[in-house]
Amino acid sequence: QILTVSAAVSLSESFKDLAKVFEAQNPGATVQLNFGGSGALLQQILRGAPVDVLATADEATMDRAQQHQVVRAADRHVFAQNSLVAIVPVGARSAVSSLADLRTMQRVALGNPDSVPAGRYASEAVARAGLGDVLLERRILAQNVRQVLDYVARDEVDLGFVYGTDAALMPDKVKVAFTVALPTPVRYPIAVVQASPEARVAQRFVDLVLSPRGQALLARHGLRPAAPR
Amino acid sequence: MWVPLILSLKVACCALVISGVTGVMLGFALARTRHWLGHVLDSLCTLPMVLPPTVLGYYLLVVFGSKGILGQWLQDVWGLSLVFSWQGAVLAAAVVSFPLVFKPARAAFEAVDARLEQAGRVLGVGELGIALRISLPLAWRGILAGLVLGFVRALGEFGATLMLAGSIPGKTQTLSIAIYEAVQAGRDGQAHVLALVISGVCLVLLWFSTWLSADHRRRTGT
Amino acid sequence: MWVPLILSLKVACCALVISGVTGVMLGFALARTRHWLGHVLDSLCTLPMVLPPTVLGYYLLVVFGSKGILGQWLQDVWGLSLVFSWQGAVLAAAVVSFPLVFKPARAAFEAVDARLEQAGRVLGVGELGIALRISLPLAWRGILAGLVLGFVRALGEFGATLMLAGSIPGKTQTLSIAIYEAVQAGRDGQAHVLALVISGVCLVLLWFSTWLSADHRRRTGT
Amino acid sequence: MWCDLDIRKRWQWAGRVFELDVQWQTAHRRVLLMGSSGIGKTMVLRAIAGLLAPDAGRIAIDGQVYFDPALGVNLPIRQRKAGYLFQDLALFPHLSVLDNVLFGLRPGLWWRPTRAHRELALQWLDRLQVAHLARHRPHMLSGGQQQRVALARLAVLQPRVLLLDEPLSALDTPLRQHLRTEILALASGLNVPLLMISHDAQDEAAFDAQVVRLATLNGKTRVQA
Amino acid sequence: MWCDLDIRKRWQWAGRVFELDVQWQTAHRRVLLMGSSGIGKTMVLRAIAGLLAPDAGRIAIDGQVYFDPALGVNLPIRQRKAGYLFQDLALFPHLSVLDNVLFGLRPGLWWRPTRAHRELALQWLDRLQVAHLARHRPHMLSGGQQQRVALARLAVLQPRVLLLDEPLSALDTPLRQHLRTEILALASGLNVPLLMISHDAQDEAAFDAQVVRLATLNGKTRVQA
Ligand SMILES: Nc1ncnc2c1ncn2[C@@H]1O[C@H](COP(=O)(O)OP(=O)(O)OP(=O)(O)O)[C@@H](O)[C@H]1O
Ligand SMILES: Nc1ncnc2c1ncn2[C@@H]1O[C@H](COP(=O)(O)OP(=O)(O)OP(=O)(O)O)[C@@H](O)[C@H]1O
Ligand code: MOO
Ligand SMILES: [Mg+2]
Ligand SMILES: [Mg+2]
Repeated sequence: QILTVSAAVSLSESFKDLAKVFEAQNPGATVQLNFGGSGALLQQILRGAPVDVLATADEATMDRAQQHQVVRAADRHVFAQNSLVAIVPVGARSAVSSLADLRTMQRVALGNPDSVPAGRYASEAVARAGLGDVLLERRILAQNVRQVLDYVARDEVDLGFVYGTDAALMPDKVKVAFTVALPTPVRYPIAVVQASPEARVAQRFVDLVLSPRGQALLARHGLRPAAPR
Repeated sequence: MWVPLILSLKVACCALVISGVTGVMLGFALARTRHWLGHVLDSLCTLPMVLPPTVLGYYLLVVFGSKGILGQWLQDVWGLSLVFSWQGAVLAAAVVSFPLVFKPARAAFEAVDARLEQAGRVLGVGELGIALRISLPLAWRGILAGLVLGFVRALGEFGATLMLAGSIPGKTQTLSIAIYEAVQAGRDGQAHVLALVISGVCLVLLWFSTWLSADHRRRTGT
Repeated sequence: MWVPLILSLKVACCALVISGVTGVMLGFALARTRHWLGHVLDSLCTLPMVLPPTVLGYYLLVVFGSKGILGQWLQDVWGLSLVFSWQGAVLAAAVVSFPLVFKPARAAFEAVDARLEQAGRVLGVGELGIALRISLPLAWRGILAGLVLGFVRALGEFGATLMLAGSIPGKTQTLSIAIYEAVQAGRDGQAHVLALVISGVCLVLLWFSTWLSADHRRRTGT
Repeated sequence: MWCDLDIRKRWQWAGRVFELDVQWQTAHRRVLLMGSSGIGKTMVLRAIAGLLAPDAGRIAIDGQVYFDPALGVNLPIRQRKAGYLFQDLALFPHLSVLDNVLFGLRPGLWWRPTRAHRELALQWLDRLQVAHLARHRPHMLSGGQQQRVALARLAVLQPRVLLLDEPLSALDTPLRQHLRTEILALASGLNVPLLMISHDAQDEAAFDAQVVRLATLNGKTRVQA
Repeated sequence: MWCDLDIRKRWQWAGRVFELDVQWQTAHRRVLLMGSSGIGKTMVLRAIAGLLAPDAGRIAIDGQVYFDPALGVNLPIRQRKAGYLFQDLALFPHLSVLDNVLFGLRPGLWWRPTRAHRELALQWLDRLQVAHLARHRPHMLSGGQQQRVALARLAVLQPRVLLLDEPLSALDTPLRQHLRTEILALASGLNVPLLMISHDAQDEAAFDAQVVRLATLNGKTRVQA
């Protein structure tokens, strides 16, 4: 059987490993991975793409999938967590240790809250700290986390908000100033697509991701394991 | 690295065949009409270029997805599913490269000396013969320029492709998409290597095309 | 809606001026050389097209960012910062549209009857005069096709722009970026409206250009 | 009565009116069309060949109606089989001299010229003394050489009528003599009528031709009585 | 001795060799260049005008050296101020007849023609009987009309020498007579030498010209003794 798994781009490395393990465990099954922006993945499914498993980088997209009856609430599982961190260029002089230090910054990069989950978390956190206005005049909106990372790494902005996993990609160019406290942790949901003709096999893949073996694999790529079910 | 490269070349070649044949034919047809419908069609054909490729990809998905009008028809009649298939990538690349072939081809056909076409008719040759044996070789230079642009564009296309065909390694993940993903995933070294590979391949093809054009020039003395 | 539209038009027009002037000039120069360096330059100029715009944007950032070689120079000498400014959007759009202007222009210049240029020289007119008063008007059709493609591409460009200029509403958020963001955010209704707006504007401009070309044809009878 | 012409056509441009109103019928197989420059001689030939649609009138050649609005007839150019020599020659710049001559012999698309076609073409090029240029492109030829190639391009096609627009103008006197005999041989060999534009009074005697002279009458170009 | 020519040039293509080896000097101000078609007459004019670089030799007109490798001289085309009439005319298709004639009067880029320039151009168009076509484009003109426009385009420029490649070939006899006098008037008015290619024996007497005849000797094109 061929199993099609749509996963967010940020998961590409870890899911490639997971697919190999799955194929080894299930002889005869082939995993076909499809990567893209979480929003694009949902659009594809809505327009009839034959997808069996959907893994997104945020819960909002999965919520929308649920609204459109692409997935059932019961099939949703959080399989990984991430942290939100503020990063600065390695050579930055001024010490930054909390959101309050945003006032001393000139340019702050974050993902567009409308479409990038990391950006949404960041702007919510800033708003909760009562610094919404401060951010408004300094912010540079990026289309994805990677763009934020590049801006910081190239010293074009003074500070950026990214996931912990992203910050780990460029340890020689950016350093983590502080971790942003979030009321709910950043969670990565996965679900079997309702219309999947291979629901049983698909479920086995989800099970693998949630299994200790799968979680260990994810951890190797910097994702923290999900809180136990 | 070889798999995406070969896939890219396959997709770009197929797309070029489609947009090349249709673009040159439409360019020829519209160069010969002064009907206002010609203007409208011309503008409509160029329109896909103005949309961000991702958005174009979204509309392609709407139309050619298995829930879309044309998508359903293709599925029913030809058993062809464009979503998540390399044929989808070809469609996306063809739509994107079409105006690049069509516009210069039309301009080149319009610049052909009408007297020579008339001379061909006087010699008893039919319209198809005139088109293929006079207009086409005389418009060759402009058409080649368009084909080169179209091919390079098709090779580099990823926004619309990603939306319609997805990014399935070994199946629809073209080199451009692989570069994009490598950048996204922070694998910069890999991204640079892939960018160098595609640039290199492209340079060879471009160099070949300019050589072709120069050689043609040398032979006709024009 | 009006702010991004006007910004888009401003950026596209500036980009077109840059890529139009340089593209036509280089097309003219390379049409006249047979040196192998001409081939190389030609290929290099077309190369940006093959890279995914986002990746191109990344490389532009490397070169023109405040830490980049050219970026630093621009900053020091002209006090110009391209990152996060509309000038950066212009640069991105110009780089992307350049090959679309250059290639057809070169082909059109090569197709100009060399005898007529010789006739101009015999009449005592200098090289610049020949270029502007003979070659340019005779190559007009192909050049116009390239300019149209370049303009539409500049209007639709968003990948490289987004990277270099960012997406600052009212400052660097062009219409294409706005459409892209609307689609990303799932605001489909808004995306459709914006796509319609840009398509409409584009159609008007395209229609104007085909009319210009047809009118020119009518007047010269070619 | 091979030639039954009634061509009416009116142009108006930039305040200038040009009007063609030419009627003539003749049974003489060789006709010389004369008249001052710009009077409309080329126009008449173009109308017969089908490159110009008259506003009204009638064109019949050798009994075949080419153009007659009353009958609703307007034969497409390529069905007229007119051996029309363009005043400005219109050789195909992208083809060699030989391929120019072979062009009309290959009405099909992919049909390759046979050895017989090649020989016919080379034979005509030889008769017109340009066989040594067969592999050259038109731009490498002198004016008179181009003129002869254009003539060869028609000669091989067995046209129904020869319409020659100043075919001898760029030739020196001995060559002109030679070509006259070749043209005569072609016309009588194919047994087709010949209508030729010329400014050379010697052509009249050489071709034993009837002369039709165009002139301006009441602002219109007409056949001089 | 206005004309001191020594032109050597060799082409080889597709197994055919063409070699030009022309030397002549003359003080006669009007020279008629004759010879059979394809002999190299146009080539000689092109070499003088600078459109063709000889392999070796020397070209001097009216004391001005145009080409002399020994002196390292090869005057650029536009500095030769040669009034060269192309055999195939080479009118600018995108310009009206009037603008064609004004073309060389505007050596600058943006400099607009003055009223005097316009009048000069129209006057020459009138003398050549094509003034009524001033606003037409070349493609709307008959062959003879185009020829006269091309002549007017040179006439207004006050060239140093007139190099006319069959300027009368497409004209009827009365008009040819008229143009002969106009060309003579132009040459003597500017007091410049005239070198003209012609196939018409009558030109010799009409222009009171010296005839230089080209012929093939030992496979090379040379001046006939
Ligand atoms: N497209 C056009 N629009 C307006 N007038 C035209 C057009 N084409 C030709 N004419 C005019 O028609 C007239 C007849 O032209 P034609 O070529 O038949 O002359 P001709 O008798 O062949 O002269 P020549 O001996 O000089 O070749 C000319 O005066 C020309 O100006
Ligand atoms: N580019 C070229 N390559 C090879 N041969 C050429 C080239 N251009 C011209 N020739 C040859 O040079 C010879 C001289 O040509 P030219 O035009 O001077 O003849 P001409 O004396 O003016 O004849 P005509 O009276 O027919 O105009 C011709 O035989 C021609 O084939
Ligand atoms: O695909 Mo993402 O990780 O939502 O930018
Ligand atoms: Mg004529
Ligand atoms: Mg000649």
